[in-house]
Amino acid sequence: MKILYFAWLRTKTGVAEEDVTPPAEVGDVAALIEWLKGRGDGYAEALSDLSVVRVAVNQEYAGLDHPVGPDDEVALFPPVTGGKGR
Amino acid sequence: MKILYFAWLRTKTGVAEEDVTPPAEVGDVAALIEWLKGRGDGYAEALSDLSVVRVAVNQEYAGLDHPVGPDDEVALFPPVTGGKGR
Amino acid sequence: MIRVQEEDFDVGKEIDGLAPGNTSVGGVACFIGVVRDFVGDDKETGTAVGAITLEHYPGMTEQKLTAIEAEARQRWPLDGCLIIHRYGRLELGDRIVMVATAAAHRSDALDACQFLIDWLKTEAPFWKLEETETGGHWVDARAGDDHRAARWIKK
Amino acid sequence: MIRVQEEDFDVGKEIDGLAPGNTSVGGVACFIGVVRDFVGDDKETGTAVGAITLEHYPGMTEQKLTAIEAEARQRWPLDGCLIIHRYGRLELGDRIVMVATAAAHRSDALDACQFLIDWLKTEAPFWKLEETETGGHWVDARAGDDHRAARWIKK
Repeated sequence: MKILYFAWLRTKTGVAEEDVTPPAEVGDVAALIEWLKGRGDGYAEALSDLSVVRVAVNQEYAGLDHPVGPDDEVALFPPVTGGKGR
Repeated sequence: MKILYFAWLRTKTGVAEEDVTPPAEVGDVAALIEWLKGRGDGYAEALSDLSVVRVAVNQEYAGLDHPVGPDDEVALFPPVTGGKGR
Repeated sequence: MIRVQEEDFDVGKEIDGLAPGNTSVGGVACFIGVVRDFVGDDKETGTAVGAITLEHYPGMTEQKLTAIEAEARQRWPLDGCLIIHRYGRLELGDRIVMVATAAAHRSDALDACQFLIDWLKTEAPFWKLEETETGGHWVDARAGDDHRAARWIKK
Repeated sequence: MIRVQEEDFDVGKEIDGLAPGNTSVGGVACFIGVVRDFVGDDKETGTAVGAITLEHYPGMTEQKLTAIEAEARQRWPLDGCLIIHRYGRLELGDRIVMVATAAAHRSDALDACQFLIDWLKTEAPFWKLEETETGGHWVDARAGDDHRAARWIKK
């Protein structure tokens, strides 16, 4: 499974992109995030407040209950701020 | 008094601009228009339907009861259609 | 800034000149009106049009455009505001009018731009003669533009 | 048409290329977002900003922009539609984004342009890092843009 991190999630995890193989019982986004938090302090910190984390599965916005599998591309990022700062 | 005609009011009267000296009792736009209608068939036709005639006195939109005097510039024209035709 | 002119203008250059060197600008909105080949709701049911001729009231036009710009600047905090309106004979595809606004926040620039073009169409003393197959016709005013402009009347 | 690129673009040329030779176009609306020197409601109370860096999600960005354009074309009869979004490091006054629409009627061009820029800001996967006196800061999302975009949700 390919995981992408953007913006401050990337700076906190220290990783832009990685291939991971979570155990079979990790079947949805929520479980995946829980599992990723165990990968290190930076991950735990980046994913501690899910109200400011957005998810895309295969480049489509997805909720915490969205299923994930070995061939998926899962991206984790903050709410988009393309033109923000007003 | 200077009178200006625009668009089809100009083509109907055959005049773009003229200096006129109406009698002293012509004190407002309504009276002026009545008086102008007596100047010829083209004028009478151009000014027959006041619902499609707009007036500016000294380059400000004005109503039929707006006073007019010898030093005024009075323009008669259709409703504006700068970008119309949709 | 307002300009009433017979000549065409350069859109990119005009936008660049809106608020040169002012780095508080966060957004620029712009509308350009162009001579279209038909009158009516759509091309199928409408009347074919060739060139147009725009007549205006020199003096009053400049005054009205200046007043419309002042009103926009009073309603929205603008860093730049430009109205250019052409007159005379214009061919299909020719630019007729350009409105551009610059502001710190995009909503101010966009709203002011809409306001300016809506008011321009109902307040500025321009009259359009359309060349169709049956000759030149002065365009009648329509209620639609008044309704659009009426959105901006303060309650 | 959508483009995601690091390089700047030429506004006048892009507008001219929206619907070349299509004389059914009566109006072109355009919005350009620019790097501004402050964050907040106004310059006095806001925080000074230098350059910004825009990060995006290659692949998903193009897909989202394409979907937003398709949605606009479905809602309004457009003769031309363009979204250009830059990424990378941008200095004060640099252009960030351009949205342009061409339509027979001005209201369609203006409404579609507003819709596109409002949705772009909430849907397109871009994140902004601002350089201030205290270093680089990732910008937080704010409720305002979501509210603006929510105007377009069909009831």
